[in-house]
Amino acid sequence: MTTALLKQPTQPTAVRKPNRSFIHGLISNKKALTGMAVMIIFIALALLAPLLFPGDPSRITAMASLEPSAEHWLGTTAKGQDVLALTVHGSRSSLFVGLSVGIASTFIGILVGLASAYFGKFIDEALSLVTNVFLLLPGLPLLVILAAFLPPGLGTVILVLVVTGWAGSARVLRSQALSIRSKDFVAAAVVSGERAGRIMFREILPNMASIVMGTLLACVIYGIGAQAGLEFLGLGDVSTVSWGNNLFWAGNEGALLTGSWWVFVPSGLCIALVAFALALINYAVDEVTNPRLRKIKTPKTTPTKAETSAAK
Amino acid sequence: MRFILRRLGFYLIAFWASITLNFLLPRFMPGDPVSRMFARSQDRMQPEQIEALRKLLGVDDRPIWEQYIDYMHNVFTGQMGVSISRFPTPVTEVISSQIGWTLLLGGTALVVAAVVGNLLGILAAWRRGGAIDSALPPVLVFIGSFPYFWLAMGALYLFGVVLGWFPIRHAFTDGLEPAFTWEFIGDVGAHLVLPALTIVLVSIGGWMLGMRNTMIATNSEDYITMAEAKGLRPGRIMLRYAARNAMLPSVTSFGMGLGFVVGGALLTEVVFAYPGVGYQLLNAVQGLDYPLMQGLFLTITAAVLLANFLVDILYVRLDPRVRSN
Amino acid sequence: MSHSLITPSAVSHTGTPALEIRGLGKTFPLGGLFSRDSVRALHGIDLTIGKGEIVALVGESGSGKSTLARCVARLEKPSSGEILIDGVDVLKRDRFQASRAFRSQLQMVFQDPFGSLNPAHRMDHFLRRSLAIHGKSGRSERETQSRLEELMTTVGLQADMLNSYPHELSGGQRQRVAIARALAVEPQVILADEPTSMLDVSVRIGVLNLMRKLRDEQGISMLYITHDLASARYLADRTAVMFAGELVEEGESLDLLANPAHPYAQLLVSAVPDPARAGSYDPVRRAELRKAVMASQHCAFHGDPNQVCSSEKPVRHQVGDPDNHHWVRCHLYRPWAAAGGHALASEPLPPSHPASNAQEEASA
Amino acid sequence: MLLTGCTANVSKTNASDAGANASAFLTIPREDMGTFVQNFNPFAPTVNPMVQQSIYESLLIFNPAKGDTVPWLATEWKAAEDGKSVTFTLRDGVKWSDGQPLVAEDVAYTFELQKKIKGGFEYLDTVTAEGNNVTFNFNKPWSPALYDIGQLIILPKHIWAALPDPEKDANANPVGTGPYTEVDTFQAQSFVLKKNPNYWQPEKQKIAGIKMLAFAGNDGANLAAANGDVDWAPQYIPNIEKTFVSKDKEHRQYWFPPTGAMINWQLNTTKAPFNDVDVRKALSMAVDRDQVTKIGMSGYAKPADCTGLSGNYETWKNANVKDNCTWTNHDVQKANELLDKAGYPKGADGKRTLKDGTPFEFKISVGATSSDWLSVANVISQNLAEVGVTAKVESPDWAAVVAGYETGDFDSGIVWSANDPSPYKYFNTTMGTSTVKPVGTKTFDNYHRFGDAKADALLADFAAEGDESKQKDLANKLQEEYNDAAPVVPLFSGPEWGAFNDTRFTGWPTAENPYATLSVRSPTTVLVLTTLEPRA
Amino acid sequence: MTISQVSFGSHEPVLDIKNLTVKYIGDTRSTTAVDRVSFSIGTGEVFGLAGESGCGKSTIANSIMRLLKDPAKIAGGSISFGGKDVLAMSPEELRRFRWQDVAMVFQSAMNSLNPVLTIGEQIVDIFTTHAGYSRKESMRRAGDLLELVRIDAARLKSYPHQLSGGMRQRAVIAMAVALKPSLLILDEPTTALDVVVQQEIMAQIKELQRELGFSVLFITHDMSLMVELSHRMAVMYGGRIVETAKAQDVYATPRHPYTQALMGAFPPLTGPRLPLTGLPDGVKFRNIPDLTEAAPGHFVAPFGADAPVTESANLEGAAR
Ligand SMILES: Nc1ncnc2c1ncn2[C@@H]1O[C@H](COP(=O)(O)OP(=O)(O)OP(=O)(O)O)[C@@H](O)[C@H]1O
Ligand SMILES: Nc1ncnc2c1ncn2[C@@H]1O[C@H](COP(=O)(O)OP(=O)(O)OP(=O)(O)O)[C@@H](O)[C@H]1O
Ligand SMILES: [Mg+2]
Ligand SMILES: [Mg+2]
Repeated sequence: MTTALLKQPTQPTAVRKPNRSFIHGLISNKKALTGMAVMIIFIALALLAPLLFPGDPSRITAMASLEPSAEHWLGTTAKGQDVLALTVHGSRSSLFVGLSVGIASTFIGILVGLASAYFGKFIDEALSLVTNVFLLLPGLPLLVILAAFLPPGLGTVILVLVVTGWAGSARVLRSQALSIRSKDFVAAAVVSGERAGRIMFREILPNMASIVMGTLLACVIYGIGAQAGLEFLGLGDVSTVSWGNNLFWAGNEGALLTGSWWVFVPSGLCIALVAFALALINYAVDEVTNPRLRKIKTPKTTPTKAETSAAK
Repeated sequence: MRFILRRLGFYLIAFWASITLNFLLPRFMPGDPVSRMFARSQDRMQPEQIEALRKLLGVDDRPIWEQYIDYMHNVFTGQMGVSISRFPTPVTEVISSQIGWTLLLGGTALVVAAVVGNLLGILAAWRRGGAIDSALPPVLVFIGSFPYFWLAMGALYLFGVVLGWFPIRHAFTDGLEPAFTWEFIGDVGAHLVLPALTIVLVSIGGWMLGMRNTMIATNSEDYITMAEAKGLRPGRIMLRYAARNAMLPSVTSFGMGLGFVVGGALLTEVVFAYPGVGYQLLNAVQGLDYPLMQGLFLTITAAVLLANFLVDILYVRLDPRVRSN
Repeated sequence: MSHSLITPSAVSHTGTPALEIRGLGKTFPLGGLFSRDSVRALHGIDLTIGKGEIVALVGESGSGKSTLARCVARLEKPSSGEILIDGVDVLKRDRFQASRAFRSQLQMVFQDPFGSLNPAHRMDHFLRRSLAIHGKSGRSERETQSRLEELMTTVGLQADMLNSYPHELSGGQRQRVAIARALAVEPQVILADEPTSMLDVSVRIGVLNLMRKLRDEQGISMLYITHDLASARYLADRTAVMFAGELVEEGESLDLLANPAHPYAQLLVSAVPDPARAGSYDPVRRAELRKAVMASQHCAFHGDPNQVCSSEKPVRHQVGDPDNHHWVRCHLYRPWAAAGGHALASEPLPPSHPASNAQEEASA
Repeated sequence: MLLTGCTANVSKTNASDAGANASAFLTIPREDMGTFVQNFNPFAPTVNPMVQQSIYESLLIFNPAKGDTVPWLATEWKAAEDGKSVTFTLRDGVKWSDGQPLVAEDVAYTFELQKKIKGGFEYLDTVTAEGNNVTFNFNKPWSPALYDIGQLIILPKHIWAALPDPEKDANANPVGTGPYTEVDTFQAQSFVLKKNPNYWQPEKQKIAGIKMLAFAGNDGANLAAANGDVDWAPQYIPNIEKTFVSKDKEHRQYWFPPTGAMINWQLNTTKAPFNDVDVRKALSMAVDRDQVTKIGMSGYAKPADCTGLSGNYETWKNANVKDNCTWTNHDVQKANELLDKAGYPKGADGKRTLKDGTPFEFKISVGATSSDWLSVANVISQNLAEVGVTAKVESPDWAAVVAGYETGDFDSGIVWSANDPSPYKYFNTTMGTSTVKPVGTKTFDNYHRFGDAKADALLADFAAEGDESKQKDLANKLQEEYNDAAPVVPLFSGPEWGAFNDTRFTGWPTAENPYATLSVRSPTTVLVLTTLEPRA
Repeated sequence: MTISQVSFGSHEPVLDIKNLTVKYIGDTRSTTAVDRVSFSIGTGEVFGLAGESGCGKSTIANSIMRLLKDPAKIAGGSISFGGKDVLAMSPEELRRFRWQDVAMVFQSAMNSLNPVLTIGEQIVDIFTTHAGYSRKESMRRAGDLLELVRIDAARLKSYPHQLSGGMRQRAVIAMAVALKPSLLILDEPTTALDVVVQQEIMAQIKELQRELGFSVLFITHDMSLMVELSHRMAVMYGGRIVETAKAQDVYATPRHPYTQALMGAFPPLTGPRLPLTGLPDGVKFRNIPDLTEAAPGHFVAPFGADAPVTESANLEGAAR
């Protein structure tokens, strides 16, 4: 046998854009798939709600407090509204608020994080101070106060949630941006004469894709949960149909006291399912970007146990 | 020491920012406390009475900056004024009779969730792919996805009403005199179980996964390999080497977590009729009871900031690296 | 490549130097906004690089080599001093931010080829941007493309690699792209901060050879920063030795490494592993040198009529043949090692230690 | 589990355990106070429970359930011929809980203090105490004064006069004439009031004391009621048959006499088209009050009739008007006809337009926290859609809603109305010109800003008339006027919620024995407290 | 095949590795990081292992102490230490074997100290676990150890970050010799250090080795350093050993083109400047055959440009 001395252009083994492999990783991740499937179902329901249940879902259509039946799959409320219609329509506002809050907070987070990390010094000190102050302010009490202060409506809910929610994402994104900022390729871009904006958005941002996504998902979860909390306290816009409001009304009508679990359960479960689905995707993102976190196959019991790895 | 001073400076600024925010917010709200009260009092008052009430409650018409200076002065001298909705009880009295319960509930829940969650995280990461690692996280994340109040209501009805295992309201049996007796403490404990449990359930998943992930990252640090190479006993490596380092981020989250737990406790208190400040805050907001609202927000913020400061000090104790910095 | 002796390029020391650094200083603030503590990373650096000259900067870790490069590249703001390119003080010219004109005159190659290429972009992007920013791209796409391909060939890479991402290339290939990127703007000076230290041993020499080729063929001046004295000797015309933020010795490379004058330079040279003089380590000599570095009692150049030795004011003594432009800083003068100082300071002086005794105790 | 013992210890005791009942406290939840503070000051804007019911007492008690008046601290009273004064004779032997006797000066001082701190009583000139009698002199003939004065709780002068700032005193250990005055085991979550040792009718203090529990909302209070942990449940309980009564049919009852205030749907009559009486009537006819009460009020309220008077005024009602109501009955067809006729045509899309061609659209404002009224507004909005009118329910915070009401910047809204023993105030605030303020100027009672000259004259006569039968005549005429003008759209009589569990205590008021209502916040509450007795 | 050992010290090998193969099992494909590697180290011998980054040096070191973590799997071969089969040890045996018999200074020794424990505590851990000394006694010994590497015993109370890189490195070396192991593995112990410090540390190791007589497995990619220090060395490429001989022989006459490239990467400090060539970019050796003896005690893997290229067999091997 002889050694082959080869002079050849390195043939890239995987001609894949890193981002694409990230997406590929997500698609082949079971958690992500489950999460995305659930989300797709909910988004489809939200979009199709006006077709599935035309008209005003809070219309009184039947006898009050009917148990689930063929006609009303999830029964009716104490007022005689169809719970299924309320739940399906509720997804619209809840998802809308969640997504808006998520996108807006993440966006602010990106701006603050990138500016902090890129410009550093005074700008960073000032921005992180503001961020940390917002982070430390007890969220819900502030929410309660803010919600009471602004006129009701989805806009208010979104605004309030963004005001209290952006800081978390800014902090995460800042620390990530900071670590990328200190990478040589940013310095290299500066040396080659790139302008600040371009460096922030073209050089730093693309390398934060997964963390941006993680933050976005976390913010969406926060948005949905906090909206529900606010509305449950009656601080949302009571005239809209959303999961939080459904629960508010369920509480008001003593759904649990009367044993009408079907009024109480669906909206809560929906919130949990959506949050769970998003959390699953989020963990999948973590796993894809950090392979160490992946589930490990329990090693097969091979005869030479010693072979596997260092014994703990 | 420098680190601590720096943090202290930060907390002072944070405190100033939050009390200013707290001052400004209610003053931009529409309506005033009297008309708000009036709205809820079934139209029994005469216009003159309303005016009298306005005077009585000292609804302030001075320019905002004058009020601000006054307010700052009051905050630093500990005068938070008189509650409007609970007139003429001083705000400090209203708060002091209740904040303890909120702290007890929030604190217990936070400590239990953090301790148990972190322990589970440590075990899960240490036995990758084991039972704890594969079964618990999805379950806890799912439970954690429910809103606080929903879980609280569910638990209240299931364990309190249907099964009757736990008391369903208040912090202790009505009529008991608070005292440092075992009976009273046991009673308080029994009343604490359900509300705290619901908060713990919602938040424990986050702790566990956070710890698990840092622990996994820590496990691949060189000093862990080194510890293994040194032939140390596995338990010692897990606790003294891996967990000891992995818990550092958790310590920071712990301080941050307090803010969230106060929020979670607020919702939970409403459900369990727990006599904390949660419902009081809601009431104050709805009654435009500025002094009370400000007092509560201030107290909560101060508590959170103080807790964070203590956590920072703890952090310095735990991480020698920041000490010399 | 012929197996002839490599001769340093004939550098004219007369014309305007490509890069001249005068009295450059840099202090880093320590702690937060309100803290007045600082580290002095650089102090009074004077360094000149002629056109088409390669100057090596060597020194221990933390001596401020990278800081110097970053200050000159204006990634950090120098605290004092002047940077002249082609005789123009660029710090005065563009006071707040480096101008593109400056960027097109001076480029930098970073130590870590894994970190200096953004993993999100293809090779094509790096070169294209460099061309575009400095108006060097062709009038047509064709022209640009051919310019890109030319660049790739210059640094010894195939043109088809333009379409690959950084992670698909080996370290050496990446570093070549980084060099091509610097070349794209046709700079006058390239600062190379340890360009080979992260590369696999087997390809290091290739990159050094490439740098030499660029100097020879395109007349680019370079500042080659390294802690590897052997490679400095191999590549650079002149070598400057840095210690605790100051230059202590400078001279023609071969001459300096053969006859280091400053105790620190001597220490450095003696520490380089070289199988040819295996077993050269002499603890006693080492201890003396260390002591000399840390606390010299006398200067070897005492009595220099032109430069009177002084422990306060740094003075330069000429060493050997004036053609070698070899000078050394007075030994009495010791740089002000701030904030933790340098590695040497924290190492204990090796005493003539009876190591065996301790061992016996330990095993007892 | 061992813990069970803590949950509901006392109240779940066996019904036959008479001894335990005798020493048990009457347990009452308070659903809108998450916590208590030890503040028994009656001038506080939010007064602690039972302050005005069991600690302090008034001169007389009007019982709306029966329509009669019970002499209390006063044994009798007499209005002067000219209607410009009234004299109360105090009961003998009444003592404050600290043992001091109740004297006429206490009454006089109470009114002085009340006027000073809270204002009101602007018709009151002087109060003179003379032996056992207290005479109230007015600056004009003013018949509504009797109940105004008679139902005000009386404070001990010897205590209050000594305070520098009476309105700012927490009054932590109140001294009153009521049956249960002694504050005990005060906690944020509960407190107990024990027997007044010097009560003037000790034979009626049959229960050991009252225990109030704090709840942060109906839910908790309802749960306590359903669980049998409380004896009296005065809060709103949804689906009460199922959630409360069915758990123990033998002992649990509820009674919702419609004696609360009339709940009106007020239309801003300064705005078109609400300045058109036909529109008001048509809109009123479009409202299905049965549905409103059933869905909005869980069927606990009684739909209004066109007298506008709530069940509180059953004896005042003009039978003629009441029996011939038109515009308060649900009649979509008539409503449509009326609107067509009035000039608000239906377009092709089934939606009506105003006279200026704009769509017939407006808002119904309700405070966000009043979920029951929100439901009411939602039902109304649905009802109106059937007559081609679009009503949008708006639910900002109450303060914002009320701010709009006060300045006249609103379309329509749902509001309480005055609920006095006499209907004077109700009509005065719905139709009296004197209460109308121009838009932009704040008003606190006639939000809808409707004034009627004819009603003004009747109201003036009424105020000056001391004789009840003559007052009734005037009231009849006022009702006719109301029926014609439809100043507001009356929806339903607010019910006085009330439910009880007689496992431990008996003697509750019921529809058969309406000696009081089941409210715990009304003047009649003390009647219940002095009637209940432990189950033997 | 086995290589007849030319040991420097005693002829009794301390460590004997035969045909060791280690794979990293990936999601999609597996990498053979170490491919049929055999060598042995005699008592008191310093054995150098050189090679480019990623050729499997650390993997071998970790295999010896069985420290490989999860995706890694020892797929074949044997490791015997003083006659004991390392791969067959029970966890408890393994625990005792570690550090008492073989100790290791890690590639990134700077990071191999627990940042939140003092140096003293970390040394004491070794004594209390393996030797069963009391804490006080352990602490005393820890102080002695530090002095052995010329660090003031007062530094026992220091945390790692309070020491300079060189001191940390010394502390780790001190820990490594604490139990007087028979074999010390040094995995690039000085890469992150300054040349001056590096040299002093290497000298110190040499001194310790002379005194304590342990064998050393010395891993580096710095050929100059390796030649200076080792008695015998092996050059690795892509998971295989391509050349092994006495260090001076490799220095004087490198035979394999890769070894030559490695030697060429370190220009001399003396003599004229001669142009050197490294390994051109993109050049890869594949299907490296087993070693043959080119000169006495000098084994080289055969190579030749004329040989047919077979792509299939070991394509995955050491692909990076
Ligand atoms: N951003 C900074 N803030 C504070 N101090 C700094 C900063 N950057 C560098 N220093 C300090 O300046 C000194 C010089 O560092 P520099 O990185 O220039 O050294 P170097 O010679 O390049 O070292 P190496 O060979 O390790 O790359 C060091 O003491 C370092 O701690
Ligand atoms: N955890 C891992 N998962 C997959 N592959 C790995 C892992 N660790 C190492 N490898 C692969 O194993 C091969 C050998 O790695 P090893 O760390 O032994 O190299 P090395 O010779 O020590 O390199 P260096 O000089 O950089 O330390 C490399 O090709 C590397 O890619
Ligand atoms: Mg550097
Ligand atoms: Mg290695």
